Amino acid sequence: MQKITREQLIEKAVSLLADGTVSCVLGWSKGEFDYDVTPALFNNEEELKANFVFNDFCGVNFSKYLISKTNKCDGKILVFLKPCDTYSFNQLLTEHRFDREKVYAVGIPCEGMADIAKVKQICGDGISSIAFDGEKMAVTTLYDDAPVMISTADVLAERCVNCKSKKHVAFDELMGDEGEVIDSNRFDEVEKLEAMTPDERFAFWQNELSRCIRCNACRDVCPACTCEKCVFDNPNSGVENKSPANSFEEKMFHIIRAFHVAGRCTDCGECSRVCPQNIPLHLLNRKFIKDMNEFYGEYQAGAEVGLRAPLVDYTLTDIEPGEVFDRGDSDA
Amino acid sequence: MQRVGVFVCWCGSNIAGTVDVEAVSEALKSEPGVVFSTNYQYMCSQAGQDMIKDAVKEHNLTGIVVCSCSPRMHEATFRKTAAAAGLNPYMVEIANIREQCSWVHKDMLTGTEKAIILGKAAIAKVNLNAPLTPGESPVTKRALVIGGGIAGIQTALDIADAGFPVDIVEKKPTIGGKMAQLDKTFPTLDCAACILTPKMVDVAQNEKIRIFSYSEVSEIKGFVGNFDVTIKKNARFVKEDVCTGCGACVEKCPMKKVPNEFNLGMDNRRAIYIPFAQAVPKVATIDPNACNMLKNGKCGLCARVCTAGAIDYTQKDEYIEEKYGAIVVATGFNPISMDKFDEFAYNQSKDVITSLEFERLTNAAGPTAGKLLRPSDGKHPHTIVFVQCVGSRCDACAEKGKEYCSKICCMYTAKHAMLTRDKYPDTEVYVFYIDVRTPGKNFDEFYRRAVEEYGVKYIKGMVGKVTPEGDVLKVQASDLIANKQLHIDADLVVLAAAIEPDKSARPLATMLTASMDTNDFFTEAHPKLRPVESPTAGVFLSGACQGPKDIPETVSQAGAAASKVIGLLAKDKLTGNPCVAHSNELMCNGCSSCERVCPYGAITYIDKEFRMPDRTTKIRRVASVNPAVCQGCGACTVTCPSGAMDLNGFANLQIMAEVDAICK
Amino acid sequence: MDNKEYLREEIIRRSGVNPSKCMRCGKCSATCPAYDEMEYHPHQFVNMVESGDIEPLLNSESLYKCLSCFACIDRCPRNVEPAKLVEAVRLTAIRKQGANRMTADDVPPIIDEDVPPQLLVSAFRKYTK
Amino acid sequence: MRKCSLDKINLVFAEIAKSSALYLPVDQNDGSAAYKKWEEGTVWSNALNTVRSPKDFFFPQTEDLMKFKTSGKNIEIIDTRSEAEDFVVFGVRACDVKSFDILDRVFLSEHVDSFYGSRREHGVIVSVACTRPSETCFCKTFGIDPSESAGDISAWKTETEIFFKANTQKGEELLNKLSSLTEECDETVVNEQKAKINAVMNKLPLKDLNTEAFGGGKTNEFFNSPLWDELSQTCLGCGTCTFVCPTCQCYDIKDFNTGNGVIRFRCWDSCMYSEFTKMAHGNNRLTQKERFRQRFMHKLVYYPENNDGLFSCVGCGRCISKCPISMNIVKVMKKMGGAVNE
Amino acid sequence: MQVNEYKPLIVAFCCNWCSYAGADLAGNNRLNYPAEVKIIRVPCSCRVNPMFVLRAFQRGADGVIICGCHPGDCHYTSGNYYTRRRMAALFSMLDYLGIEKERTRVEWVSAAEGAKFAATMNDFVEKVTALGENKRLEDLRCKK
Repeated sequence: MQKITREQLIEKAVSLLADGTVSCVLGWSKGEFDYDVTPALFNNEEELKANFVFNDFCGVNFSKYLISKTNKCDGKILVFLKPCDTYSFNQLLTEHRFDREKVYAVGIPCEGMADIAKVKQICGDGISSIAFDGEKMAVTTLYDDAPVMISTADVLAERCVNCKSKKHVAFDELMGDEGEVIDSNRFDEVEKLEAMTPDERFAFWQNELSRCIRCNACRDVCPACTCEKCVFDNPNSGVENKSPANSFEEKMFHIIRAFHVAGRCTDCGECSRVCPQNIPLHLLNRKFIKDMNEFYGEYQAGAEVGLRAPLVDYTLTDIEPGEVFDRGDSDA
Repeated sequence: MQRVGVFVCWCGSNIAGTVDVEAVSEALKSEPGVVFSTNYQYMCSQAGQDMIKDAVKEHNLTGIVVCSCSPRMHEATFRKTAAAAGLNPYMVEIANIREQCSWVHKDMLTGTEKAIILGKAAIAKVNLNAPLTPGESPVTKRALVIGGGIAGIQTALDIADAGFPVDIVEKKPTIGGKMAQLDKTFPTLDCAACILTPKMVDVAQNEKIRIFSYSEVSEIKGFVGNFDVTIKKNARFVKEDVCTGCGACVEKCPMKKVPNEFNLGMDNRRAIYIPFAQAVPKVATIDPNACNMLKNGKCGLCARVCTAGAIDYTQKDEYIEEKYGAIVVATGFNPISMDKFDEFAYNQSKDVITSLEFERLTNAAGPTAGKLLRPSDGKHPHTIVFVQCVGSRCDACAEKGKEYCSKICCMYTAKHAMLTRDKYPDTEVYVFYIDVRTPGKNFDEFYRRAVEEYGVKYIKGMVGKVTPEGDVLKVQASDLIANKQLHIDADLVVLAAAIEPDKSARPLATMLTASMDTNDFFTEAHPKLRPVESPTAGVFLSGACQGPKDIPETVSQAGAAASKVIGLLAKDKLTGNPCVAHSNELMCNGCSSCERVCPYGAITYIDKEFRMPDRTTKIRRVASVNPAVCQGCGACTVTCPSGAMDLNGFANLQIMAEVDAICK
Repeated sequence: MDNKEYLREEIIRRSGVNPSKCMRCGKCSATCPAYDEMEYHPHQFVNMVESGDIEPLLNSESLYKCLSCFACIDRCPRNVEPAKLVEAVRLTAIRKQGANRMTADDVPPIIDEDVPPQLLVSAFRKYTK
Repeated sequence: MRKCSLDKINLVFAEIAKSSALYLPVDQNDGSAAYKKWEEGTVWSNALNTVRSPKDFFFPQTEDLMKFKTSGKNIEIIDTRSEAEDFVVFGVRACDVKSFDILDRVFLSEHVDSFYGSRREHGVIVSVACTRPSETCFCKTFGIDPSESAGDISAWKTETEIFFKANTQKGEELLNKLSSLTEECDETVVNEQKAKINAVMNKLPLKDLNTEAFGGGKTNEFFNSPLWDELSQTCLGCGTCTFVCPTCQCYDIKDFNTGNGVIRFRCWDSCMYSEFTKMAHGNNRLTQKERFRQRFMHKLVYYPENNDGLFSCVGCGRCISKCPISMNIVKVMKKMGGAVNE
Repeated sequence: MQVNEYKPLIVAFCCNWCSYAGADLAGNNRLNYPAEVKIIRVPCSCRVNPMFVLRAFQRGADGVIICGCHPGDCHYTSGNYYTRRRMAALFSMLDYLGIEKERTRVEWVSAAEGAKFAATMNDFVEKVTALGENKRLEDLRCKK
């Protein structure tokens, strides 16, 4: 259950629309069910009252939309940012991807977002309604008469279980109280993999990546993937490819994608959220983050605007490429 | 697809010995794009080159592959050949089948196989080559020297000698820099003024040289050959062109108690002043913080006494814009602050001084007119303790001083000690040292003389504490060789303070996009082979701004920098290397990654209007590379995630084609 | 690892000091107020630890002459921190069975109006494990 | 109609696997199910819905069409076509079965796609009636009866037993192979089962969704509707919906240079991609709105127009559960359909 | 004996100013190294895009080595520092995906180090030969 309510957010949005601070609102719009939330632009109070929602399923990171929407919308655009979204927000500003002047950012607290797949694993398919109630949610299905009570904590999305920060690093206005940066266990999974033998690791990734259908959802949702034209879509790039024709191209795509966002990825977890095949893509990005932290010192992309990412920086005494492996093993 | 001609060289038996050249030229015939393939004893010979030219005409080739020695050897040669045959020189690729094939492999079979593969790679590449024409940019035949110390002066004189106009920008009211404050110079002991002031006069009289004194560089735009520089001329409230430097105003000025920075505050000057007798330009300057007239409109004496009518209280800062072809940085050094070294009681006692202050004390033009007297009571000191390495060679985390050796302290301390003993044989002189470093012509001899002839007491060890007690300084030090703790009652303690780059260097480096090391010394383009050039084309380094230096070294480096500048200004046009990066604006999203890795600051961003698919227009920030500045390393091409950045001559597709051909 | 080598490593580990950074300037000894009391002076301390002659140090009175005023630490241009070495050696010494420099019984006789109690306490702490 | 006890189901699989490859939904570690080749020990998933639809068996994501072998300047052309092996797809939902009709009309009408055709010939589909429809199901909207699936063999699953009914020649043959494991029976249990399912169907949240508003000839009505802007405004332009869709059949033909030859292959394409149907003159759908519109216009208007009113959606609900931003055909139909769906 | 039969394919990216010259020097001094090593000249090691490395493996290379000037000696002052970071990250990732780490390497070879170049190549070829064919990053379509 979120600390901040739908009503509070609508009130805020309405007042900002009213006093002309903003001319439209980027928010969550209710769907067919209680969990399928669609990001949408709201232009007035009516639309907000009718369709705006805020609940445990509002995981969408709006930052990337600002690139296109700031051009669409004349006047400022109001965007609600969860703590993790603010990092993407800053990173995009660092890369001059949208005009800060055209955005009014309201930071909102986040208690962690739920993963509907986890809910379904508990109560099965056929959900007819979900009622939020304190730390629990009451899930009614077509098949049981009584609603199943599920504690929100048990169905938190992976990225929220390992939330890295409840602190807003960018906002014009903050609703609720400010949180802190959390030292999460987000690298445990990576360490587990590092501890495996190369063969085990290979088998693991072979199995995961073989499921990839190259729908590009991970790329298209990623706030770091904002290229005007992706190399994989560009026939002249020499690496264009449209489908995972074989295990090499599966790897090629995911290695290069992870490398291109390395040092720019804020670990917002959208890639893993949207993957229809549930490939743990965050484990690739986190490997890069973990490595860079260990090689070149702690670095959190998006923590401030204008930070210099590890891969566009250097010191005279950096670790040699040959030394990185043994390190990995010894960590194990 | 090109019409490629392949030319396999035997290089006598150098190649033909282990590579079946016949087989190679035969095999490569059937490669896509190849319309002609042959081999010959010496391709680089006149006959060989003619063979190529004829083939180009006969088969109207558009691309040439020469399988021969290393491109580092003859690429240039064959490019000329191509040009002579009317081809673009950059349509030539070399397959290195000598150094990297015939010479390293023993048997014919492997050698031939590999040669064929290398040939295929070269063909695959040349098929994707595009004609390249080096960009040309004009050269503004005027140089800017930033800093008017001995380094700047020497550089300016040398450049002017070659007939090019030079401007010197000096932030002090006069040029001369640190050397002007020195008394004598080691190891020859000739007086600094005697050798420096004539040079200063030369500068003043050289019609090729303009001096902007009391000025700073406020903005630098442009690139090698074409810098646009804005110089801020601070208001000195005296018309330079009118003032005769007679000094009458200085005589009359009632504000007598302004610390004299030229003598490091050991005596006072007036509110209107001329730093020293031989100042260039010899023009008075009003210190706005001291002058009553400027502060509250009362006084105006100087204006009244100035017969030339040079005083102008209304003068404003002036901005001058000028174009330059080359910029020399000569911002020099300063002794570090002693504030962090309480143990030496520098701030408690006037009789604890830095070596530079000592220079002034012994200088005939100094506060004591050259007599060595204690700043506190003007008495003659009988025991003097010199402390070396104050703030030099410190541990990085000590944060008190610098990690590097300041290089000049050993020698000037020896000089001071020697001169003192020479002038005042009755003084006891101790020098506490960690190491004495005297590499350099006649340096060690000089130091030995101080010890042997002049009886200076050199003690291996450091001073730990200086405590002023009455009119003596209790010096507590250790003598490591005797393994004793010494207690000396000294009258004067002289600290050999470490030197650091001038504070103005850092912002300047940013303006120049020139790189600096962690100590704020400018880094050179190559530590061994390009010691006076900065990595940024058209920017050169002179003197201590690049690292601690003594005068002879500074002067020789100044000359070297000048010769580089002359070499640049002598050209009418700069023909760049055409193998430079370029960004595809349609794909660039202006993320700035490339700008951050560019070692030359060759990448800037422009707002460009694009027609969007939905028929609207959108203004986007895109990277643009200045071909005159780009050196073609390719760092940007890999940083660019969208592949919008690519490198002429080494394009992504070309290198991939080579990879493919090799892995076939 | 022989005992000498072991001791050296141990001292370096405990003190967290890297004696090889020492440049032999002797500033530590120059600042040391207890210099004359000492048989081994701070700079020798550093030197001896580096060369591994810990034994003589362990048995030396110097250990207890160091006032821990940390002047040497403050002044050392190389951040070698000699006092930490002295401290480390002292600990090694008094941690030996019955090697306490001072026992509770030794305290009463030296109690004296003019001596501030803190001094006794700190001295007791310093000389006892 | 024949039946067999569920504890004997693995024997059935083994029997089928003897003569031809057998694919069926298997639970994956991530909680979803996917079609896998059956081998001893493989367990048939209870979940009927798979992330990837069974269309892959007839229209795989990538397949080679031909090869060119190059050596020097010579090119040799290699035909990669080969007759498909027999195979059985077991446990296909009614909606997915329906999707094959939709694909057939594309691939098997003039000109016949021999790659697809050969797989259709050699594939036997054992469809299974739904036991636990999901909230995302809306097959009824397209007149599909999940209790009456129309594979070569229709099957019904109860707690204890599974019932088979052959609908085609191919089905007969396969069922005969299983005669030793199955026994003849009447339809009473099956009818009860059907009733159960239909009861659930009437409780589904999307039960009232209907297609009245759509169909051939409605192009002008919808094409310029302002609603498309709103619907498509946050579409990411990824291909998830099209790739999980059992009826999306667009593909691209590309050449892959292997260094010593060229492989001409086809792979799924998505109308959501900016490069989709790019031609010499460039793209003909320049904005995401146009691409978005294309997908739904195709399913709801163009396709029915050319296929006697048959919609190219079967209500399987995959796009509903997989779209990163939860925008889907149901939302489109409700917005566009207006009153009829409110 | 099969191991000896098998000849790996090595792609070496050499920076024009140091390593490529180093390779030339190896030639001048007639220092042998296996013919399996094929050199591609790049202006600076920082020109080597991870895509090139993967491309080489895709097309059938068994090992990829990148050679550049020693840190501090880069002709372009900082290029090889970026190479060092990029490749450290990339190699670590490949290792993380279970690709044999011996297949990739970065070496700093100066123009004066002909001997080092030859030695490096001998050693690298030996290590890769021991590993055998590259199976984990291969693209079967590119096999003959």
